[in-house]
Amino acid sequence: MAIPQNTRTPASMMQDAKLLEAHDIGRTFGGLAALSGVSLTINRGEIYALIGPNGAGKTTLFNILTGIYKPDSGNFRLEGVEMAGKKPSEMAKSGISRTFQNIRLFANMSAIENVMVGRHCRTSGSVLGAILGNSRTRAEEKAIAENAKHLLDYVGLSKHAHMLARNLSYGDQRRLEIARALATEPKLLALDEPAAGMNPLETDSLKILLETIRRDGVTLLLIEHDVKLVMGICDRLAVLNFGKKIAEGVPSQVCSNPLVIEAYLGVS
Amino acid sequence: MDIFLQQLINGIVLGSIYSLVALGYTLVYGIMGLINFAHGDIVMVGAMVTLTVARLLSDSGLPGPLVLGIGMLAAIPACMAVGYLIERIAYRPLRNAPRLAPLITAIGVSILLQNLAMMIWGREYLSFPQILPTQTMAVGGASISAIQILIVASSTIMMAGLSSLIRKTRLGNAMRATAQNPEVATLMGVNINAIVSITFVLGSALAAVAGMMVSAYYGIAHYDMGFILGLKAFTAAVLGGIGNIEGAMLGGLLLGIIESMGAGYLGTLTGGVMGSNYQDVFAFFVLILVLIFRPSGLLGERVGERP
Amino acid sequence: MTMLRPLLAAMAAILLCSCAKQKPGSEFVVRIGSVAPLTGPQSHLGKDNDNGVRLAADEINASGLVIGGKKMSVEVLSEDDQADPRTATIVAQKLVDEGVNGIVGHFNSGTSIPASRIYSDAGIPQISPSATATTYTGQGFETTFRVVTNDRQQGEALAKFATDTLHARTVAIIDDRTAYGQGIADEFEKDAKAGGAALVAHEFTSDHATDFTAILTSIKGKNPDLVFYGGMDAQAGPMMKQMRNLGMKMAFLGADGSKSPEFIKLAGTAAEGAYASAPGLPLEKMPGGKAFVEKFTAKYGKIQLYSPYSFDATMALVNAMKQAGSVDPARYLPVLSRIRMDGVTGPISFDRKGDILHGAVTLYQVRNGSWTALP
Amino acid sequence: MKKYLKLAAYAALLLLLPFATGLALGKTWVRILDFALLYVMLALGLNIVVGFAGLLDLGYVAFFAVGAYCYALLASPHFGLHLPFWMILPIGAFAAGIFGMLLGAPTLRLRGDYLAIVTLGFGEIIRIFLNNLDTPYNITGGPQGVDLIDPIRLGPFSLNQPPGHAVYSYYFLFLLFALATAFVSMRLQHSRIGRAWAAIREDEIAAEAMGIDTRNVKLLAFAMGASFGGLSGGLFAGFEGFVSPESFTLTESIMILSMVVLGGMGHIRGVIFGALLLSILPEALRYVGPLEQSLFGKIVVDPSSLRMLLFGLSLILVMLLRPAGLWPSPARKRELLAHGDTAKHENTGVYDAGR
Repeated sequence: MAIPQNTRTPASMMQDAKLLEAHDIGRTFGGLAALSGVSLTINRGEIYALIGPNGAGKTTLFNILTGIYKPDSGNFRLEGVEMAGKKPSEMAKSGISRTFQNIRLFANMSAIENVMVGRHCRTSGSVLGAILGNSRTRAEEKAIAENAKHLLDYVGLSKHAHMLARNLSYGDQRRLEIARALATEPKLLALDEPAAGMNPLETDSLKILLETIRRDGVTLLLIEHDVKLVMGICDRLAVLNFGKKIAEGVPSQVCSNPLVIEAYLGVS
Repeated sequence: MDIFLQQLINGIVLGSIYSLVALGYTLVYGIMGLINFAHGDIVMVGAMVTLTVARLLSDSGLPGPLVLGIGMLAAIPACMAVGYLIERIAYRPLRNAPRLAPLITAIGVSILLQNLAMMIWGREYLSFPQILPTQTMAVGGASISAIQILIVASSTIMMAGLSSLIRKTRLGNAMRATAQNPEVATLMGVNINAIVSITFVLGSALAAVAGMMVSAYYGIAHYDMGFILGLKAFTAAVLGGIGNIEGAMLGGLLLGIIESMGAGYLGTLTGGVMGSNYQDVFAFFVLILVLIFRPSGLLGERVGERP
Repeated sequence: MTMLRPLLAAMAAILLCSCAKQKPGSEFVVRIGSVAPLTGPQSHLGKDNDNGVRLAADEINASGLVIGGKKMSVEVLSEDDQADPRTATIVAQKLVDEGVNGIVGHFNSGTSIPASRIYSDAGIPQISPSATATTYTGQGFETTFRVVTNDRQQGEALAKFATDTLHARTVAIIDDRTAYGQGIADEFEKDAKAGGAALVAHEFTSDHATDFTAILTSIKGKNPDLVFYGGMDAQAGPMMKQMRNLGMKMAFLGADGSKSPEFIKLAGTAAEGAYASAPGLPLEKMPGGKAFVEKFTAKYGKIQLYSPYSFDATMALVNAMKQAGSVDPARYLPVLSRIRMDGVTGPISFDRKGDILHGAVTLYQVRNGSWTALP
Repeated sequence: MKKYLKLAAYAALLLLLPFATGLALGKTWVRILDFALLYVMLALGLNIVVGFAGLLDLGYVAFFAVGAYCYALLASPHFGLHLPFWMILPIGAFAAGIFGMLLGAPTLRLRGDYLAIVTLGFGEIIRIFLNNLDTPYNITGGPQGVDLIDPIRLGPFSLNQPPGHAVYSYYFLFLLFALATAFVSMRLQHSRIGRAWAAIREDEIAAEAMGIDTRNVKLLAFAMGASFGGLSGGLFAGFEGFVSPESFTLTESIMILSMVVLGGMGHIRGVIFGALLLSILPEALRYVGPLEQSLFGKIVVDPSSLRMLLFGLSLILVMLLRPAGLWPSPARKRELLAHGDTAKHENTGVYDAGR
C-alpha cells in the first residue's frame, strides 16, 4: 500500500537527484562551537543517517534542519529553496517533517486525532467554514479523517485508532509519531533516534516500516545511536565528531575510516 | 534641583520596598519556577501583625524602634507559618501537575488570604501608631526621614545577607542545586521538599519585614494592600532578571525610580496629556517591554538560545 | 439528559433560595428600600447610611403616624450593592419586586445612575443621600432626587472658600480618578479658576493608593497656596500625613468624602488645620440636629458621614406620603417634588431636576483633633 | 426521534424558565438569569483561550469593556451617535478581537505564568485608559462613565418598553446569543482549528513541528475569545444603560476565570454550568445574611466575604481535588489528572525564544 498523499511529484518529473544540500553550517552556544563547517547532501529516495558520539553535534544539526535552531553560519536548500532560519512550522510546510527522540505525541488525544493534527498544514479550513459547516469544510474534514485512517493502517495502528496516545505501547507510540509526521506529506522525513528504547523485535519491525516508507518515495534522515541498525538500513551516512563532519559515504566505507574508529573507541 | 533629588529619594525608598518583596518572588521562582501570586498577601499579613502589636504597645512607653522590633519578631514567625502552610497545602500536591494548576491555586490562595485578613482585621484602613520620630533631615534641599533611611539600609543588608547565604552556605548550595536540576539534586542527597519549604519560609520572612516597613512608612494597612504591591514587586523581579538576587534589588530600585519620576515629570513632558493618572500603568508597560525585548531581565542569564 | 440535570439543579437552587416574606402583623406597612455598599472597602460609610434610614424609621414608627385613617409603620429593606453597578441594578430590581414604596440610596453615583433607570421604569421615587455626580439627576427621570448638594454646588462653595476666605492665589488639585473624586475636583477647578486662582498642578492618584510622595513632591516644586483633594478619607488621611512629612505647609482642603472621623485617625497629628466641606448646615446649629446626634451615637456609635442625609431622605419620603395622604408612589411623587420641610441637615426642597434647592454647604476645619464648623 | 424530543424539552425549558422564575421568585431572579447568560458568553469566550488553547488570561474583562464602551459611545448622547444595535454589536466584537490580537502579538511567546501576569497587566491598562481618556479630549467619559445609553431596539420596539418587561425581552435576546456562542464554540472545538488549539495546549513544540503556525493559531484563539467578550459587553451596555470603568475590574476577570476552571476547562457544558453556578450562587448567598440573622441573632460571616472566600477556596480545592473541574470533559480530565509527562513537556518547552 502506498502512502496516501495527494500532491506527490511523480518520480519521473524529478530532475535533480539532490533533495537537500547543506553548506558550511555552524552554530555556537555561549561561545562553544557545537557545529562548524558541516556540509552534506541528501539524495532523493535514500536513507541517510547521521551518527557520532554523544555531544558530537548531531542533535544540533538535526534541530537546525528542522527549524528549532537557526544556524549562525551556512545555509541549506531543499529542492533548491533556501531553508535556513525558517520556523519549524514552515519547515513542515516546505516538506521537512520530524519525530522526537523523547516522543512528543499529543498524549491526551486519540491516535487518529494525532494524525489528523498532522494534516493541518495541508488543509485550509477556516474559522468561518468551521462555524458554518459548509460542504467544503465537511468534505475536507472527511478527507482529513480518511487520510488519517489510511496512515494509521499504513503504520499498522488501525486497530488502536481511538485509543489515547498516552495509552499506546512504546513501540506503537513511535509508529504513531511517524504516521503523524507522514500526514504532513514530507519530502524528507527526519527521525530522531527512532529505535531508542525499543526491544530487538520492535527494532526489526521499525526497520521494515522505514524501508517501506523509503520505497514509497519519502527520503529519510535519521540520527541514531544504534550503529547496527544504522549500518543495516541506511544507504549513506555521515559521522560527526566535536561539531565537525569527519566522514561521509556508504556504510562499508565509513566503517573502515580510521577517524571514525578513533572517535567511537575514544583513542586520542 | 531639590525637587529632582526629592523624587529620586522617593523613588529609592519605594524601590527598596519593591526590592524586598521582589526578593521573595525571585527566591521561590528560582527554586520552583512558580510565581507565588500570594506573596504580596503575605506582605499584608506581615503588615497587619506588626500593626496589631504596635497598637498594643504604643501606650506602653517603650521606645518606638523597640516596639517596631517586637512587632517584627511577631510578624516574622507568623508569615513563616503562613508561607509554610501555603506551600504544603496549595503548591506541593501540584508540583508535577501542568503549569496552569499551581497558578490557579496561587490566585485562590491570594483571594483566601485577603478575605481571611478582612474578617480578622476588618475592612477599614488601619492607621499605624506614630511610634517613630517624624523629624526629617535636609539633604541638598530634599528631606529624608529616619524610617526612609531604615528602609533603604535594611533592605540592602537583607539582600547582602541573602546573597551570601546562597553563595556560601551548605543550604545555599542545596538551594542552587535544586534550582538547577531537582532530579540530580535528589540523587546527590538533597531533600527537595525540605529545600522548597525552607525557600518559602525564607521568602515569607522577607515579606514580613517588607510588610512591617510598608505599614510603618505609610502609616496605614489594609487587607488588599498586598496584591498591587506584589504585582509591582514581581515586575521588579522580572525587570532585574527573575531568579537573580542582585537582579531583584536592581529591578526594584529601577521600578521605584521610574514610577516616581514618571508620576513627577510625565505630565510636563507630555504637555499635560498624560500625567500621574497613568502611574499604575508604568509598571505594566515596563513588564511587557522587558518580557518582549529581554525576557531574561537586566541581570538574568539568557534562557535558551536566541538567534 | 446530561445537560438537563445541572439546569434542574440550578432551578432547584433558585427555588430553595426564595424565602417566604412575611408582613409583620395586621399593621399597614410601608416598605422603604435602603441601598448602600454594606460590604467592601466603603462599608463603614454604607452602614452609616443604612443606620440613618433605620433611625428615621424607628422614630416614625414610635410617633404613630396615621395615613388615610390607618396606622402606618415603616419597614426598612436594606440591600448591599457592593458599590458595583451591575449588582446595583439587581438589588434595585429586587426592591421593586418586593414592592417598596420609596428608595433611600444608592450610596455612590456609579450605582445610583444605573439603578435610577429601574426605579424610574417602576415609578418609585429614589432619594440618594450621598450621590453627588451631576449626571445622576441630569438623566431626565422624574423619580430621581437627592438631599445632598451636587458636585456643581459643592465645588462652587469650595472654590469660593479657597479664593475668598483663604485667599489662595495658586492651587494644586489631586483627584482619585473615581466618579466622585474626579467630579468634585473638576467642578472645583472650574470655579477656582473663575475666582481668579491659578491652577499650578493637577495630579492624580487612585482610590487604593497609599504612596503619594511622588505627586506631592511634584506639587511641592510648584509651591501652591492650597492643595485640594477630591477623594475619600482613606486616601486623604495618609496624603495629609505625607504632605507634612515632606515639609509642605500649605493649606489642605477636601470635600465631603474627606470630612470623616476616619480622616483624623489616619492623618494623626498632621490632620490639624485641614479644611473640608460638607453639604447642608452644621448639625449642632439645626433644630433637630443635636437630638439626632445624641440618638444616633447612643444607638450606632459615631456618625461617619452621610447618616444625617439618609435620615433626612427617609423623612422626606414619609412627609410626602403624609401630605399626599397616600403611600402610592404615583400619588405622593408629585407632592415629593414640591415638598418643603426642615431636615436635620437644613431646609429640604427640590428643583425641577430633583437636586436639592439652595443646598447649603458648610466648611469645617480640624481643630484640637475634631472637625469644627467654620462660621 | 428521541433526539428531537430531548431538543424540544430543552427548548421548552429554556423558553419557560424566565416566566417560571419570574412567577416564583420575582423579576430580580429573571434579571440575575439575564446576567448569568452574559456570563455564559464571557466564560465560553475565555474558555477558548484558557480551555481550548491552554493560555491563561487574567485580563479577559478588558474585552468585555471594549465591547461595552463601543456600544456606549456609538449609541448614546455622549457623541450624539445612535447607531442601531445590529451594527454596533459586530463593531464591538470586532474591536475586541483586534484588542485580543494586540494583546496576543507581543506576548504569545511567553511561558504560561508570564502570560498570566502580562494579561493581568493588560486588563488593568485598558481599565486605566478608559478611566483617564476624558482629558484632553473627552472620549470615554472618564470615571463618570457614559449614561443614557440607548436600549436595544428591534425595529420600532425598544426592549425596555412593553409589551413585556425588559428583563424578559433581554432574556430571550441574550439566550439567543448565548446559544449562538455555545454553538460556535462547539463547532470550533471539533474543527481543524480546534484540533490545532488542542495540539498547542498538549505540546506546543510538537504542534509547531507538525506545521501548525503556533503564533497565528494562538492569536486566533485570543481574537475569537476576545470577540465573544466584546459581544457580551455590547449587550451588557444596552441592558444596563450605563457603563463606567468600575464594572471592569480584575475581580471580574478572576470571577470569569473561576467559572471556566470550576466548570471544567475546555468542556463547553461544564463551562456553561460553571458560569450559571457562579453567577447565581453569589446572589443566593444574599439570603445567607438574613438567615444568619435569624439563626444567630447577628451576622457572623458577612455574605460578601463569604462569596469571595468561596471563590478562593473553590479555586484551590478544585485544582487539588478535581483538577478537571466539577463537570469535566472526558479528554481534559485524563489530561489534568495525568501528572508527570505533560508537566515535563511543558517545563522543558524552552527553545529559541526569538520566534
